Amino acid sequence: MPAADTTDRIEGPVSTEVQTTTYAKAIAAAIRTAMQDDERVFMAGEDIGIYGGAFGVTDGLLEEFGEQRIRDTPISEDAIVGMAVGAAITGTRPIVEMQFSDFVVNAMDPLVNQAAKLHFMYGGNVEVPMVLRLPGGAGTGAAAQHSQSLEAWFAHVPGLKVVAPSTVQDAHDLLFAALLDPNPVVVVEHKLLYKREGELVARATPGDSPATIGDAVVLREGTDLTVASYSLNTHKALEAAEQLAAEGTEVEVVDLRTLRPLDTETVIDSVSRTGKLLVTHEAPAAVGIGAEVVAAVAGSRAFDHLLAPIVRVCGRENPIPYAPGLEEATIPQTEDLVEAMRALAAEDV
Amino acid sequence: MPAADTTDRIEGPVSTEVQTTTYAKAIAAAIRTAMQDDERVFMAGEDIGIYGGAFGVTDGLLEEFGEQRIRDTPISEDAIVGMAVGAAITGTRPIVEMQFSDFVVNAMDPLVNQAAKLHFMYGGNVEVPMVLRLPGGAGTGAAAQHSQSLEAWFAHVPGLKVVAPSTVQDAHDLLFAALLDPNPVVVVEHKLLYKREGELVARATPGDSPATIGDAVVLREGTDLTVASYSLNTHKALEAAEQLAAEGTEVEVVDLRTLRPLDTETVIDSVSRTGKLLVTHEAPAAVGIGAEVVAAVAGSRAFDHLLAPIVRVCGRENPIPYAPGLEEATIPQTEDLVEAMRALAAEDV
Amino acid sequence: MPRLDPSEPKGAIEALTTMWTIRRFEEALEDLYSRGMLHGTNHLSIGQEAVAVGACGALDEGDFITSTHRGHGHSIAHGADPELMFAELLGRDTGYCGGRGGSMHIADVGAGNLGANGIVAGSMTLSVGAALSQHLLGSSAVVLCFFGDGATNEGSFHEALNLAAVWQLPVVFVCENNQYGMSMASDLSTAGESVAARGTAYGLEGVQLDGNDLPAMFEGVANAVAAARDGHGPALLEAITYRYRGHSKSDRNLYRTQEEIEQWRTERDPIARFEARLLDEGAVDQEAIDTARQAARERIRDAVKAAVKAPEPSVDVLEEAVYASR
Amino acid sequence: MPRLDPSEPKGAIEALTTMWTIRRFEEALEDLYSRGMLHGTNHLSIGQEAVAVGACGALDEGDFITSTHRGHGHSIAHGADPELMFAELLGRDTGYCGGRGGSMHIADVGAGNLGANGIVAGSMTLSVGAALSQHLLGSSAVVLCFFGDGATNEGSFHEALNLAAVWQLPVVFVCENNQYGMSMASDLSTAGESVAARGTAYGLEGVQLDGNDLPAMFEGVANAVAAARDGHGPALLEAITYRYRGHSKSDRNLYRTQEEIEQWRTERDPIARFEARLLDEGAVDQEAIDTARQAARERIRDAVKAAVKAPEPSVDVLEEAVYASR
Ligand SMILES: Cc1ncc(C[n+]2csc(CCOP(=O)(O)OP(=O)(O)O)c2C)c(N)n1
Ligand SMILES: Cc1ncc(C[n+]2csc(CCOP(=O)(O)OP(=O)(O)O)c2C)c(N)n1
Ligand SMILES: [Mg+2]
Ligand SMILES: [Mg+2]
Repeated sequence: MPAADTTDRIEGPVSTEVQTTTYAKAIAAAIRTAMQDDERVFMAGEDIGIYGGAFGVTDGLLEEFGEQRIRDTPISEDAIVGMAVGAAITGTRPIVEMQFSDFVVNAMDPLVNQAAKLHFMYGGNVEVPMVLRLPGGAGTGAAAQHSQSLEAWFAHVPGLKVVAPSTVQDAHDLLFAALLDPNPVVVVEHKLLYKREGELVARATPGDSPATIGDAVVLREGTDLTVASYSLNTHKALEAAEQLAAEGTEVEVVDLRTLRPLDTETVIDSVSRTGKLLVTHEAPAAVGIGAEVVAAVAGSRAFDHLLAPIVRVCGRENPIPYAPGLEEATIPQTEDLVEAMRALAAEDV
Repeated sequence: MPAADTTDRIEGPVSTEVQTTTYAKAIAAAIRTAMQDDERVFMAGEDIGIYGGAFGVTDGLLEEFGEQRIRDTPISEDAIVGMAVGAAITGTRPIVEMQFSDFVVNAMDPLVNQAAKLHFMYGGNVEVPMVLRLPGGAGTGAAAQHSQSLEAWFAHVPGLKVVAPSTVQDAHDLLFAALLDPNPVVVVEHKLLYKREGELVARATPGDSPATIGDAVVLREGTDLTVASYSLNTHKALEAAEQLAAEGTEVEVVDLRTLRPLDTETVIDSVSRTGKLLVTHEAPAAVGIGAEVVAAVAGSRAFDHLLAPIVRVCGRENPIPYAPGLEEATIPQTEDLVEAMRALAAEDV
Repeated sequence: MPRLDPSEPKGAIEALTTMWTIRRFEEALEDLYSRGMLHGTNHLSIGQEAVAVGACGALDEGDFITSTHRGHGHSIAHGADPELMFAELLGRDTGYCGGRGGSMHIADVGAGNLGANGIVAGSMTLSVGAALSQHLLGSSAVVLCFFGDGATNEGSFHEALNLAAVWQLPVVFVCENNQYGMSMASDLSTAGESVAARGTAYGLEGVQLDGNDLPAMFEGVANAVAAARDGHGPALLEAITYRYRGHSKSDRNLYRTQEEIEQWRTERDPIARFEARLLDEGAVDQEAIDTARQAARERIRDAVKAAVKAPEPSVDVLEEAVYASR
Repeated sequence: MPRLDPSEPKGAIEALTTMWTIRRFEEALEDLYSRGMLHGTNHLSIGQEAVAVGACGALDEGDFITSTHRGHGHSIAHGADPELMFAELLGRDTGYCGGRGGSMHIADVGAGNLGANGIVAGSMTLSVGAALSQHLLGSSAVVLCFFGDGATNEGSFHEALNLAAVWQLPVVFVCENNQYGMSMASDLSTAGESVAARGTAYGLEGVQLDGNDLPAMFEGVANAVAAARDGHGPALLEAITYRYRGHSKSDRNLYRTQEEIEQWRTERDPIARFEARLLDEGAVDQEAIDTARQAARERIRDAVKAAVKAPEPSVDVLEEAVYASR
């Protein structure tokens, strides 16, 4: 096996030494390793071949695995996802890249009525091991139809699992976890994370990934208040927490990582200690993931420890606008979090 | 104008005397009155003509208004809703009947990426006055692909309005409100409500409807705890409240009626008085409407009045099963509400 | 090699027996329904038996089918056990789906039946994926995809046929054109000359077959299956047939005349035609035909007897039923 | 009556000026982008100008168009003001959408431009509804629906064409076949002989047009528009053309050769061809052509100048911008 190299692309399998790379490359490395490890794994999506994917994630995979396993598709989201369901129930392991998460609107039947329900409806006589990658989120000036964060829909559907990694390592490890899972897993990827750098221990085989679907993690410990988030906003929360630390307020940051099933225990534990909760994500607040986190806490043993109303700092209730100023105002910025944390910390008890 | 009659079908416009009729006929009467009142109103959907609609709601409309305005469509949900959007922005007022709410998965692009966003994306230079009726819900043995309650998805989308009437009168009045609204309105109708009888004052013209989108209503006053619900579950909540009254517990029942924009004030007021909240709906709890109601209260001034953890009694986290026993166990029954209310009322303060 | 050969007596009797089994199965459902023993929705294919039996007979062991909301015939023709189907429709623990699916979701993936589907055209894109995985896994299995005339107006029909065609996958698309999509006459809802004519859009030469003529169905599908197996890609077949019963129980049949129904029943019934033909050709005698009918009747009677005795599923199964675990 | 008549000098010069205006508009966008003044995504139609100008010229006042993500040309050809388009692309308050929409959502509904659309094939079903409402309102307006070759593999294409055909609505579907859907060559992604051939599925006789030949585009669309207006239903036209620039800024053009691009540019450029033809025919002289070019250049220069001075939208607008109110 080739050892880890320092070239532009990570070749998998690789040694287990720590290296610095991007979120996109960590995903690519996981796909590569999984495809080398298991003949049944293949990819399908729009422009994932020679083009390398709209965000460059699959760059180089076509040359390495050929067009049988890296399949460029027509612009037919319904057929792409439906095809993946049919392939998954008959012995292969499809990974689908939806070019922008917004286009999944064209594939809701195969995802929700088929993939999510077949195992249950068929009395357990079938498994649907497929992975659907959804690049979403705002911040690129792509406007309302190319910037949505739709994860709340999928987290509402029994039969689906939803992960939303924020770190380079989790993007790598959770993709393996998704691939090894016998159920359909939606992977929420924020476009602005792709170029973000971080440390990665690239796994030699999917089985080496320690990640488990359904486990949140405390990325920063604190005693004054708890912040729960996922994907890009986890980083904004960490930045804001850093600023508050300078002011003497210790914020505990919980990275949810999985949105269905949601690891409410980790949040409840934290809030039981801090007594205050702030939830943040880019999607609009109304009936979003944050609402579920709040409801889980408000209905739990943590209720008795709550010292202040629970705060949500989420996207504005409007479509994502094109103009930079309007787009920025629509999604929660680190500064908004700093202010909200300050206010919550100041709530006298 | 023909006066109100006592025949099987309600002819609109009708006198304003109170009559007893079904939820389905109250909707039909509203459609009829609206079509007589405004030439621009038309209907489109699968089998809404000679067949009268899968649930009989449009029975008789074809004979009265002809096939130009009561349009049977091919089985093409994407085109039906997309067509409605195109018609709405060019001068007409489409009412679309989705045969089963579950099939809206095939029309998420025109609904979410087009109808919900055009007014905003086009800088306010267009209006999208369309109504989308969604017969949903379980209880008929139609299994997982014909029994879903998907309203949480739509309530998460800025640009859409969502109503979910529980009473015969509201089904009639809110349809008028939806038709007079210059925005796309999704009407959530539970199949089991169609045959349900209630009192109706049929409006002579749409403008006579007093209903406003965005207003919840307290259907039963109580001092011990607040129950918030909508659509079919409002009736289960009222039945359960009746039983608890016999035990000396006074339950206040709030019928949300509109799910977007949600009338959180009415719930917050009630909870501020009762100190306890239970939310119930048929859809799964995770990231459902109930989560938003809880989050709105937990983040409000009502927080200081909360005496116990907030309870959700919702559908189980599994697809709707076919077998009667399994289906019944999946959706909240009146008995489940009675028990949950009892437990919540008993929480010592 | 097709598993059935209706051109020789043994195969002919087998096909006849299966057609009778399907018809008796659905008549038994009507009976159970009228006796209040059957809840929920179901869709009967009485009158369309030759499509299912002819098409599935043209498959080989290891091939797959995807089916529709009107799928009882497809399942039986593909080898399903009527007892387990009744059990499913009766919501019993022993049913194909443990009572979780009902009529619209009967499946036996292990046996190559990828399932009925409650979504019109919902299984069409799945069939393409099943064919792709067989191709990737080096199997020579073919996928037979059933769908109705109404389904041809769904975007899924279009995307599935295009994808199967550009990837040259072994999917044989069989449209059961029973003239109506619920209450919509096919020619009112479907532009163009015919469903078969839509093949042009995908470079496929669509073929129309007499769906009420068993040998014709068998031969047409057998040819398409052979070509698909030999790597010549997908096929689009249109079987002309007719539904005798209403779309479902709520159907008042206002969109068609009794005469029309009667004409198809009396002049084009697939079972009667096949029996007459066999006698004409002297392939089999009346006694053999009576035995076949009798066998079907008894099989169904016994199946119902056994199914109604089966236990109902326990609510405890729900907790673990949503997600597969390794 | 078409609003343009390229067969006489005045109309020809008008068409030429509009083609130049579109090209200069998009070249100006490239310039703004390289100077870091333009953010977000946009898709250039340089090389496809004759499709937009020929097709929109065949419309009458009061007719509608629906457009795509590559819609600058459609908007300008339908009469949009470049200054307001620049303002929109620069995210200014004075833009067509007040800066909320950007390149992919430029619309002017009042003027009959129902909008660009960021969703491939997303405006196709809308065009059917616009045609239906005109029919119901007793108007004789026609809807011109632009879409790309890649869009023909979306289910929406299929459902829209079928619905327009069964309802016989006045929609003229114009496919801009520029050979690629992003990186996918049309013949790799699209089964069947051609996009035009897909008309058969809907009983439409699809027609191929040379999309780089302005008079041919104009005539082909004018005929379809006249027929649609006379109640003969929808039409499917396929304009063969070519995109010179990458799909969008991130495009490395790895899926095609420089030779291919160069060949289209040098041998089939729609503007150069039209100018040469006009001179050949002696319809206009070189001076008139130079004046046209000059006019376009100046119009664009002035438009940019004005647009960059426009104010940015205030965040306060967001609150009230989501829902229309009465
Ligand atoms: C996506 C979707 N739309 C609508 C329906 C409701 N529905 C069930 S069967 C049916 C008619 C289907 O017609 P066809 O495809 O011809 O099959 P047939 O019933 O004639 O066998 C309809 C409209 C559905 N189940 N799924
Ligand atoms: C539903 C949907 N799928 C995918 C995309 C991403 N996308 C934008 S343009 C494009 C290519 C479209 O090709 P074509 O229709 O030929 O138009 P062209 O770009 O060539 O003008 C793709 C894949 C999208 N915007 N919408
Ligand atoms: Mg049919
Ligand atoms: Mg193209």
